[in-house]
Amino acid sequence: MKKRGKGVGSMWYGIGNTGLPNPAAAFIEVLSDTSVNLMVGCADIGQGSTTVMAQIAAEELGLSYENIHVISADTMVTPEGGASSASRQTFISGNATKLAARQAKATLTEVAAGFLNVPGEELIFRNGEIFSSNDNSKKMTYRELMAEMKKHGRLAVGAGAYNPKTTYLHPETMAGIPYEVYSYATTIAEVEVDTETGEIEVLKVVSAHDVGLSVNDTMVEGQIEGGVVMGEGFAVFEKIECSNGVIKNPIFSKYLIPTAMDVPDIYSVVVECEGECGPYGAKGVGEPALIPSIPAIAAAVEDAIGVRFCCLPITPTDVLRELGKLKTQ
Amino acid sequence: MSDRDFSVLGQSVIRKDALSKVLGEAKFAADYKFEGMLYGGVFRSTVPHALIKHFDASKALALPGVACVLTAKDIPGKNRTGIIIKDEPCLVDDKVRRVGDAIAIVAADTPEQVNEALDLMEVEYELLEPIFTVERALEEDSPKIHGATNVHAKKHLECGDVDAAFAKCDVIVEHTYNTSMLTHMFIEPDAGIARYEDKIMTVYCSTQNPHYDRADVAGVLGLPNNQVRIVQVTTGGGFGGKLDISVQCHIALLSHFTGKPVKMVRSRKESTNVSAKRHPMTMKAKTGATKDGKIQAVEVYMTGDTGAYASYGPAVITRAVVHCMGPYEVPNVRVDAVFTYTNNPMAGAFRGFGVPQVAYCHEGQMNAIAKELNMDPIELRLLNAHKIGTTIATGQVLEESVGFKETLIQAAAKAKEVM
Amino acid sequence: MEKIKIAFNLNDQDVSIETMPNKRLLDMLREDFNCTSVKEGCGEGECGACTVLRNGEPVTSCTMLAGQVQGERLLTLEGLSKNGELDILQKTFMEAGAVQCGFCTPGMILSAKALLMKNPHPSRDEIRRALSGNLCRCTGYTKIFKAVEMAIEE
Amino acid sequence: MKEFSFFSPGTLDEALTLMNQYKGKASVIAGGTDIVLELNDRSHHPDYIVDISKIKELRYVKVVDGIVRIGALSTFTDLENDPYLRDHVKSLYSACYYVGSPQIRNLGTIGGNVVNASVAGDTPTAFISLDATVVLRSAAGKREMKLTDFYGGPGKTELEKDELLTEIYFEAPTEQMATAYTKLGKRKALVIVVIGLAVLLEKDCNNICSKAQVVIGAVARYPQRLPLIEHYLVGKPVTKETFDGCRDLFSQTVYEMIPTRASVGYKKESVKGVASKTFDSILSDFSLCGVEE
Repeated sequence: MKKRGKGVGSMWYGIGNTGLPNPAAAFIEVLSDTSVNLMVGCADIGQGSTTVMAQIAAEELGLSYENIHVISADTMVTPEGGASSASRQTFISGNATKLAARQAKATLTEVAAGFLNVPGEELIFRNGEIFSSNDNSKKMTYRELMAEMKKHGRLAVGAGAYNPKTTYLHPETMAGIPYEVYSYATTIAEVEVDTETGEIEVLKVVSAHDVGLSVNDTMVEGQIEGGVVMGEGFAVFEKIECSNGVIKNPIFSKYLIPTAMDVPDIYSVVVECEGECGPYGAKGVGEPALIPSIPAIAAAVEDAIGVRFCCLPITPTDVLRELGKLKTQ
Repeated sequence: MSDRDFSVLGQSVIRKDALSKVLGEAKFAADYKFEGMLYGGVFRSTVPHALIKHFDASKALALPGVACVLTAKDIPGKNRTGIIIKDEPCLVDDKVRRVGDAIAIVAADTPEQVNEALDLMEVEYELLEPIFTVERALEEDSPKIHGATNVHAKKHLECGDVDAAFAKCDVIVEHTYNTSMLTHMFIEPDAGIARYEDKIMTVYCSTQNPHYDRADVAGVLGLPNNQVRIVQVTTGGGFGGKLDISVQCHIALLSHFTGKPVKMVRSRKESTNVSAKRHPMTMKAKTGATKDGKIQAVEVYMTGDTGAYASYGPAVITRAVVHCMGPYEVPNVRVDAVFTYTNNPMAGAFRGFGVPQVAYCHEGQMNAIAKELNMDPIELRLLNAHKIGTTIATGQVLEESVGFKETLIQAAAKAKEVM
Repeated sequence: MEKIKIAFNLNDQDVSIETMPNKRLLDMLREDFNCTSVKEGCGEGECGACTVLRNGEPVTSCTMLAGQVQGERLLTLEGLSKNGELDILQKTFMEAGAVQCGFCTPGMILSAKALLMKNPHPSRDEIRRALSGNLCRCTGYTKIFKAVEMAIEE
Repeated sequence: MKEFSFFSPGTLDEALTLMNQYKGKASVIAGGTDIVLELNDRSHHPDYIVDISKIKELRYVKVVDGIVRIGALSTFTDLENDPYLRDHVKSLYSACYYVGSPQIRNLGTIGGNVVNASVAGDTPTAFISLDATVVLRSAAGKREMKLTDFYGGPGKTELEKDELLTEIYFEAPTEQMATAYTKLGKRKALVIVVIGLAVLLEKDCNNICSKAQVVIGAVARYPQRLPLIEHYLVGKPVTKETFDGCRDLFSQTVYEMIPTRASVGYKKESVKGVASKTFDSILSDFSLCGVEE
């Protein structure tokens, strides 16, 4: 018989290393033709940090995304970025990028203010133009600004570094500030369990993530979908079999990860939330994407067949055992 | 939602790396070729815990095409690497601590010659008692894997008066949760290529952690940090599994000794066998609430097996302890955690650093409480959820960007629509 | 060991090579023809990163010997775009966000291409099955399905 | 990969000559999905490789005089795409449909699947349920044997070192027959079979089972006919109730096959579900044919 069940799982996740300094830095230069070189230490391993940094730099400078060329993770060229881990890069390297851009923009602002004859605070940099927030007619293009910079012998360069505001944790009680900010998420999963064979099918997963600000919806969804499927693996497929220190299943044919046939229909919900500490409020989603799907799927299996499981992954054998079907002959 | 009007943020622009990837032009580490390059390989232990009595590479060295075989004594700098604690030898010197420890490295003209050379290397072990469980590791008479204790890390978190709070609870649930050792299975196995470029040791590799790699390569070669350049090339996924050193130190050493570029590409099997794993954890949890559903106290005892080397173990235990009560206002918390060394595969970073494990535990507890109280699990969470002004167990007051309730509300709404 | 001569069609060009027989198709394509879009993820025909199209059908090049392609037509990702014009799937993979780390991407696009050549209007289930030999650990496949569906609509 | 000489004969005769010439020193490669892995990790290092994948004459599916003949070099995809098999030999069609992945189905051959005799092979289970015969050829001649006998001996198979398996054939199922194959695996694709169950059932005009060939794969070393189940079915009405009645017999049979194996608990229990799915398919096929009473 096939039985369906639903389950919910939530999580919180502190962004960056726990109660430790973990800074990252960025260098930026706006070139005379308005193209930009951005150098960040942050390694893009497929999660898309290079794109995120380019979007943040473009927003801060008021240029388009296409203007920004990112050089990343080359220790002879880029400053320290720390690890691409702990869902920290959008928050920390993103803040560093924003600070670097802001420093370059300070020089640009000074020159533009002189040229347009308005106070610097009034100036808005947007879509390749610089204009006064009080008087739209007072404006110049970025190209004009760069020509003006050249005339004055000024260079639009910036360096930024960011270290999240945390404290070391007390060695006995762990009191302190472990992280500057947290991401939150809730996942609801629906599964179908075959009570005769123990097979578990994850049918649908809704996963809602508070990411602060979504820098790029498609990429955030991509993280969530990938996380849900890895969570499915965690909950119902994956396990390293180790015997006497030897891994028995180090290959894809023996360590089973979900295939295109196994994945549920996934509904990503991107939740935004006001905050100042991240770049424009952005937090992290890389690891949060994975986490709540695990308890949600486990809870859905429990809901379907009415028994509790104490171990992950939940295998078909476990299902039949908990249903009382594996009593010895 | 922010009221700022952005021009670039929030837009689903096409990734910077998308075009080169859909064209197949993106160069991953294994795709690099340098003139005159050699291939490298690693001779690894097949036993979990042993002293090396004798190692003989003379037959391997006699093979045509073999440029060099290096062991620990050839290392010019420090023979210890490791993300947080430098406890892992680049090449085994004192003893073998796990199956897959690197004993020697070889460089040769072709991958086939590398394999033949590895087949011809001979090692004689003096076996030591291995430890495969946390329980055995904690016993007084167990052999010690590093130093004087097998306790790799121990943490205690406490706030409020847990015992008094439990005494006042209307409902208490207690369960033990176990999670398994897992592996990342990034699709690209670890790879890299190293050579001196203008006297700078330059390592092109698949990594999540280039600046850390730089320090470890410099340390092993005995060079200042600025004489080593790590270039992260297109990297085929990591999920935490490419934070530790993989091939970097080995290819740098081989290139240093041969004066030629050296490339190493791990097989899937080698990659999985020696990269860090997710810590298997056991969590014994007790959660108490009043009958109106307010969580009053949480107590957790957790153990984890960090395997032969620390890797990111210290980060995993700390993060797991901080997060193990979940995103809920819990005034009274007591957590104790112990991670031990064993002779199992090394456990380290894997997407979530212990939080996926503890989330299984705290959410299992929340669902159990909801069931006991016959409450909707979403309602129970909303009732206890973090909000602005919440004080968490470490004493931190949450001041901004706490969107938890919104995720509960929106997830429930979407689920109602589609399920 | 005697060298063998292999003549085949690679990405619409007739090619031939004299080579040692003890290499896999994967190695020959990568080393002798510089088709490095053909990736090795597992070496056991499981992950599909080394997928190429043989006479229009996806095959894993890590489970074939080089000599087995004598007289066959092979397509690797290098041969998919014509005269600088991207294939529709290359465009939709970019637009849908179907690419993350990119290691599975060449094989994934080729499997999708083989599907669309045979079945221009596949259902979601047919897409899933056609891609079931290509493992992806980053995307959760969902945006990849979407990319293929976008290519159908075009 | 160690060194070897490589031959790629274009005809069966050439191949058999090579097999004779290098008897015992040559390995055959067809799809290559298994052997290339062994060559690459050097666990297998023959002096000669005979690639038979270019022998076009061994790639066919045809029905001649009530016999279904399948050339050994037909791929899983070939069989899956064959309309006759899809409509009339569902067990074999399903066994091919669920193999590995598109890539493996495009490469892997039926002959290779049968000769490799992998515990977890899908098609041998289906073939045995069809009571198939294999044709073995060598330079010296040709011999035939039932697939059950092919797997019967003490070696891996009865295949001699100079022989090639060239064809598998079986009697075409009649209108009064239905076949089905169910694969239980740990996920939905790229999966090794945990239990494979193939059934051929014939019923008479009174809806009574007149013939039953039931084969279980991935339990014992080779797929096994289950005579107790077959005996139980024959003579009983072809109904859900009859099939439900043998679920425990399946369980008991599996238990007796592997009483000490760690997986016995799960397999003896889940086989009931596998049996139900298989018989549901048989029943639905019969009702589609319009021969339901």
